[in-house]
Amino acid sequence: MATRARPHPRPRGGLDSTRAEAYRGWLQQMLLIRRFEEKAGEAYSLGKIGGFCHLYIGQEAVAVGSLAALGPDDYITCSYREHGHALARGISARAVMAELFGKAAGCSGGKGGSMHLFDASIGFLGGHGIVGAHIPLATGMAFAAKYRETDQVAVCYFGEAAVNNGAFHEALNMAALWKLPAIYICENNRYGMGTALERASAIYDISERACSYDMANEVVDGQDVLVMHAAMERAVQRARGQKLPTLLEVRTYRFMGHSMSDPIHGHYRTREEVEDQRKRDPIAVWSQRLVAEGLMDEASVKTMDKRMLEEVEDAYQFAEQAPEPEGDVLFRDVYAEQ
Amino acid sequence: MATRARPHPRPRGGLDSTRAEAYRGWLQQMLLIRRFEEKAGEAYSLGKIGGFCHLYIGQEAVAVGSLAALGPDDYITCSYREHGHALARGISARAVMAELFGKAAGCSGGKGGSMHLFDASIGFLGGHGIVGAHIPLATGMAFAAKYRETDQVAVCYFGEAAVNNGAFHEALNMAALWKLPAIYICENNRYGMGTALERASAIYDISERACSYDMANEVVDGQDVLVMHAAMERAVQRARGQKLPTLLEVRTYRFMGHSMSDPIHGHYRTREEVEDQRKRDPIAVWSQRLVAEGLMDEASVKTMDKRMLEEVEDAYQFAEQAPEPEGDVLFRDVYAEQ
Amino acid sequence: MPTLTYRDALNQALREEMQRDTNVFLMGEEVGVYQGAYKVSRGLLEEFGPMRVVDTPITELGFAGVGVGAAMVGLRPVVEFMTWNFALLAIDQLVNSAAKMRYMSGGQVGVPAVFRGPGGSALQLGAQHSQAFESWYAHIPGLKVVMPATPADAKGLLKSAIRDDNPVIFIEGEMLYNVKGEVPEGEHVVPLGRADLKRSGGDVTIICHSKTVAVALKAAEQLAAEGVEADVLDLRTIRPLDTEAVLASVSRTHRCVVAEEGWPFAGVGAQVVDIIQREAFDELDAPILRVTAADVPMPYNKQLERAAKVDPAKVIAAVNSVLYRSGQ
Amino acid sequence: MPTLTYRDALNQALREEMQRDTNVFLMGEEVGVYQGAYKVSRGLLEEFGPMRVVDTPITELGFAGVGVGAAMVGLRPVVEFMTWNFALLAIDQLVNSAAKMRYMSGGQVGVPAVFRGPGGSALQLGAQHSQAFESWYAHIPGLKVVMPATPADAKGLLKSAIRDDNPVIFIEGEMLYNVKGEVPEGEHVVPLGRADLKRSGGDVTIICHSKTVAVALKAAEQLAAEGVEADVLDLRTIRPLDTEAVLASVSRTHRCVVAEEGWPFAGVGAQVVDIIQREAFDELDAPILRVTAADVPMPYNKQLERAAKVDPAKVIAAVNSVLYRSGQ
Ligand SMILES: Cc1ncc(C[n+]2csc(CCOP(=O)(O)OP(=O)(O)O)c2C)c(N)n1
Ligand SMILES: Cc1ncc(C[n+]2csc(CCOP(=O)(O)OP(=O)(O)O)c2C)c(N)n1
Ligand SMILES: [Mg+2]
Ligand SMILES: [Mg+2]
Repeated sequence: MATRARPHPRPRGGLDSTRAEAYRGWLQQMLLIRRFEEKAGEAYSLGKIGGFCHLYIGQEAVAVGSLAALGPDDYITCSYREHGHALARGISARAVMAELFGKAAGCSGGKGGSMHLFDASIGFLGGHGIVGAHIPLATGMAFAAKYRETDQVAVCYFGEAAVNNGAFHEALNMAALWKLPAIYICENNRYGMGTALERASAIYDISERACSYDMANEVVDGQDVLVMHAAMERAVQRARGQKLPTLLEVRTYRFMGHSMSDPIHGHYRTREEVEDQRKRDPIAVWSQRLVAEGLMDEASVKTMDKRMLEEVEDAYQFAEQAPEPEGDVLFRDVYAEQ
Repeated sequence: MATRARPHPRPRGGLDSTRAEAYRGWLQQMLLIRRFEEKAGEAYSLGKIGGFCHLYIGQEAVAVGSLAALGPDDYITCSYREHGHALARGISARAVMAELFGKAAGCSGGKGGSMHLFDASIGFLGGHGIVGAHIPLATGMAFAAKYRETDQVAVCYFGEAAVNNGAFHEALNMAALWKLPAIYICENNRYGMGTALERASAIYDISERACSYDMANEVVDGQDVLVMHAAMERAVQRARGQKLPTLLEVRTYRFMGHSMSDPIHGHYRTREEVEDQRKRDPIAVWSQRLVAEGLMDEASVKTMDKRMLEEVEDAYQFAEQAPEPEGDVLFRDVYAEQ
Repeated sequence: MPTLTYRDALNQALREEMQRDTNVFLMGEEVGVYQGAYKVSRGLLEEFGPMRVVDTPITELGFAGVGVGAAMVGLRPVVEFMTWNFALLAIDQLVNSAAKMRYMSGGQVGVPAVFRGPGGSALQLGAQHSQAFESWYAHIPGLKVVMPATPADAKGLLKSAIRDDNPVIFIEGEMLYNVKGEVPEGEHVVPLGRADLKRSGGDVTIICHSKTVAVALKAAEQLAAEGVEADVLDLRTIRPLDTEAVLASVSRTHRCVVAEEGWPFAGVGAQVVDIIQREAFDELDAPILRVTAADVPMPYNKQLERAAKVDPAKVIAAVNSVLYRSGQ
Repeated sequence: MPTLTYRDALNQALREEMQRDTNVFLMGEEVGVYQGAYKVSRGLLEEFGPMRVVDTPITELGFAGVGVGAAMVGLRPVVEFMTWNFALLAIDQLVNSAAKMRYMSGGQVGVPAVFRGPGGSALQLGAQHSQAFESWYAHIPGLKVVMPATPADAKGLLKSAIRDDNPVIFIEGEMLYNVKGEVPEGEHVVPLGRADLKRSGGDVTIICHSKTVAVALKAAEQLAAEGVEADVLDLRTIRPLDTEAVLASVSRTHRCVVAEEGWPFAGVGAQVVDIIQREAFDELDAPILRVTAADVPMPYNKQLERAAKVDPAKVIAAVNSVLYRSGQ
């Protein structure tokens, strides 16, 4: 019998003050991502970043809240909208910005670009550009964890439009069948490019797709980092402890256009809708909560934001001054040098 | 909200005697298929049929019961295990047998073979060899019916192993989303080659996959032609009347090996299981019912069987004597002659 | 004659064919409400409605199959792939269903569908978004492969492709959409299978298609300044290939360079070379040289990307080489 | 030296490599309980258990991706496609993930996986089950493509492929599984990228691979009886191609025929022709001819199928032609 989504009760009551440091860290990460993305957008407009550039503004709580629940050995794969995840996982703003600039100091040596950020040393295994294609990849990493009998978990982030693709379906069936420690995080930001969820999927609740695989699943409020984190902790526990996969449908929203070449609201959504959604800015939600609960004050939030702005500015300067790849680099990395 | 499978109540009480002619016709078709398949197996062993040859023995009630509910303009697509469907749809035994022999008089001109039977004049649109690939094709035919505003229905037959494939998932989502008059008939014979259903699918009840698309669905006893027919009539009604798709999970069993080169029970199932399943031979089930209800007697069943044997023998002789394709036929039909 | 962009020429062809034949419809990702990822379908949803301009989920395999199925029963789908990179997911339907249906059915069931979208690389889109698959599709009997280089050809060839009764792989140049040129109004139909001599020289033949046509023309211009006159032959259709036009030019020039956007191994140019050396062996005064993308996945970095791509300088170098001439 | 079938040679290679390295595992449809659709994996489930011999659902795209993902984190998967025809469904993972991962990640993440299974056509399997895709895979930088023709090469090349740190496309001959030959025991490793002169002649070079090697040898035998001595060069690895061996033989013979199982347009042979005419233009005394499958989807009918396939008579005819010799 398939398990149906039961929304988990929202954590009530006060915050756990022993975790104050972590809570502040989440805000800091979200601010870093926000400021980074704003700067990336600016650099793109100046022609310093090329190709496709998909900003994560509005969705910060998803990457931050979920990645905070992982350990250092876990594996992460993302779609092309992964600047936020890369930063939250701990790739430096310098290395990410340099990659967007195509520089040798970039986290993929300037060969990957915005859509293909990698840092294998911390299990950050891409940035992938084909919608849905990394879902089997993550499943393979979960398979490897099981194969080696480690307690690693493989996490995969993708958009709600990817769940219609066959790759999603084939991968989730195998993960459930083989009981793999995988966590599938569907960032439901309501649109795949210009197509609203309900114009592409026959059902509205993505989490119900888990029924086809008898997989544990939850609908999660992705604008509240605490809620995101709590759901992720349950999923991690299920993966590490019970060796079982989970599908999390995370409801969030993209505040910007699909990519830098897409207007904020095109024909496909209204300005009102975007403005309405912006009222639940995940950064505002969380900073207000921290202030309300006395874990930060307005001034310290401002200071933190300023530090993040500086960190991003530093990354920008670094990226700008970093050297281009040199020599025969065009022909390297095609094959292993054996 | 997704619709869950609710097994439809089995038709109770006596048969509808006004349909006696049709009932006898179903038995005749099942006998034709059975005798045809036996002969095809024999011809294969003699080297008169080459390539892959997948027999339909044990599943006859599915094709016969369901196809009887269709009209002349409807579209049908099948997997490679489609001799039975071709015969039940009305391609002559001669044309099918000649195709298996690779002769010019075959229903695909000898170019298709066992896996690629076609007769476009009666909407029989293949025999397809790639597991799952014809599910989108049938969906396209249903789309065409909707596009042209006809009341045609597109029916697609596939095995239970195909439902794990992405093509199934992508197609059913579109059919439900666009409200297409399609009927997806999953012939669940419990094995895909040597892999039992439960070793390939994370859930046991295939019909539940329909939840992901909020699609109407039923579990059907495929060994009882009457039950099959009744379920199909409901699905046809839903497609023609409401322009809505249906997923039918039909529980059946393959009495022979996967193909002619596969033993009847290999490593993957026991002789006992096969023998047990043979006890619900769909032909015995139906002929006994007809006899019990007085619509036929033992003798007329025997006579009917004998006629079918003769028809198959005639087809065999025809196929054997039919000429090989001639001339430049190798190079024709690659492109349209414009 | 009106001047149009390549994009608008395609749009015009689609509109006119959809007006002409109600069996023609367009489907793909973002073709409707969004007006096309590259705006090729601008205005079509408004004119023809959602049944004829169909936005699909991101399911290349599925909707390509839907297109093939619809074509099998007589509709004439134009299936847009947002780019040909994503069509890798659909390639089973293109090769195993579309290309083989007529043959497998003994001639009964054709697939009059066009599969179209941008191919090749644009600017800094990285390895997964910068690929040229024309040699793959041209390898497959049952498919036709068409690649217009100019707005006029874009219109005329797309019209022919839509009217063709076979599955046509129609690969547009992602970098050509903004290119402008004169485009005849109304019934302008360019037959499939005919190459076009875009420039007539006599000293050397440069064979090219799609984006490399402009590259070859630029190279030819520069060469002309140096006194070398090149034939620039635009293949336009890769399959069926216009062997006659290729041989005619090479028999005149005796020297040949083949340029293409794709990778070298078994590319379109390899086949062109095979044909020429086989059919015009004694005509050749020098080995044929090919100019292709570097044999690497496309890097994101701008300078590396530039180095990986075909450009006029590389074409000129190859021409100089086949002329046993040291360039300037 | 023991005599083994090609099938058992592959089985031996798999077994030995799985014994040697616990990171090596096999996955695919029917590889376990069923012992392999073509019995290549016979006995492996029993020896290595279900975690290392993994039966998959019919989800080529999905399980190829699982293989790539597992390889990205250091396992060494051997992914079996029941046949390469079905791998069309997985080709996005092979091209966009496996081949590009190392490059896109700036060298950080390799994909040491082998994708293997039978390619080409067997007997009367029809259009969808009778295809040779080696030229497609060889087109892609980042992949290696290996195609053994004999049991000894099957073992030695598979071992090398498994030990290679790159994604290797390993295409077996569906009709070769029962072929017998001597196979060295234990550590028998044939390096990738080296062609093998299977017969040494001097009058003409016949270049071939996989199933066409036996065809070429048969042709060579018959030609020898007529006084024509042929070099039969088995490419063994299609990518990287052993250009040196090709040029060495052609420089000796000055005449060349290339045989392959696939279709003509932009096949492997086209690339071989391109290389030879470019690198050994002056060595050639005649145009190179190619022998390929007929340029049609494979028909089911036995006689038509035979007519569509490469056979010794066609190779001999081509040899006669490059020798400007009228055959008997
Ligand atoms: C297979 C494939 N088809 C199409 C595209 C083009 N494309 C890139 S992103 C995108 C929309 C994806 O939407 P979603 O999965 O919801 O993620 P989001 O962008 O909202 O984060 C599309 C259609 C692609 N990259 N890959
Ligand atoms: C994509 C693809 N993968 C593998 C195969 C090989 N194959 C042919 S039939 C089959 C089993 C299919 O089982 P099922 O769908 O249950 O149908 P049944 O044979 O039981 O009627 C397999 C694996 C194929 N034809 N296509
Ligand atoms: Mg989205
Ligand atoms: Mg089955």
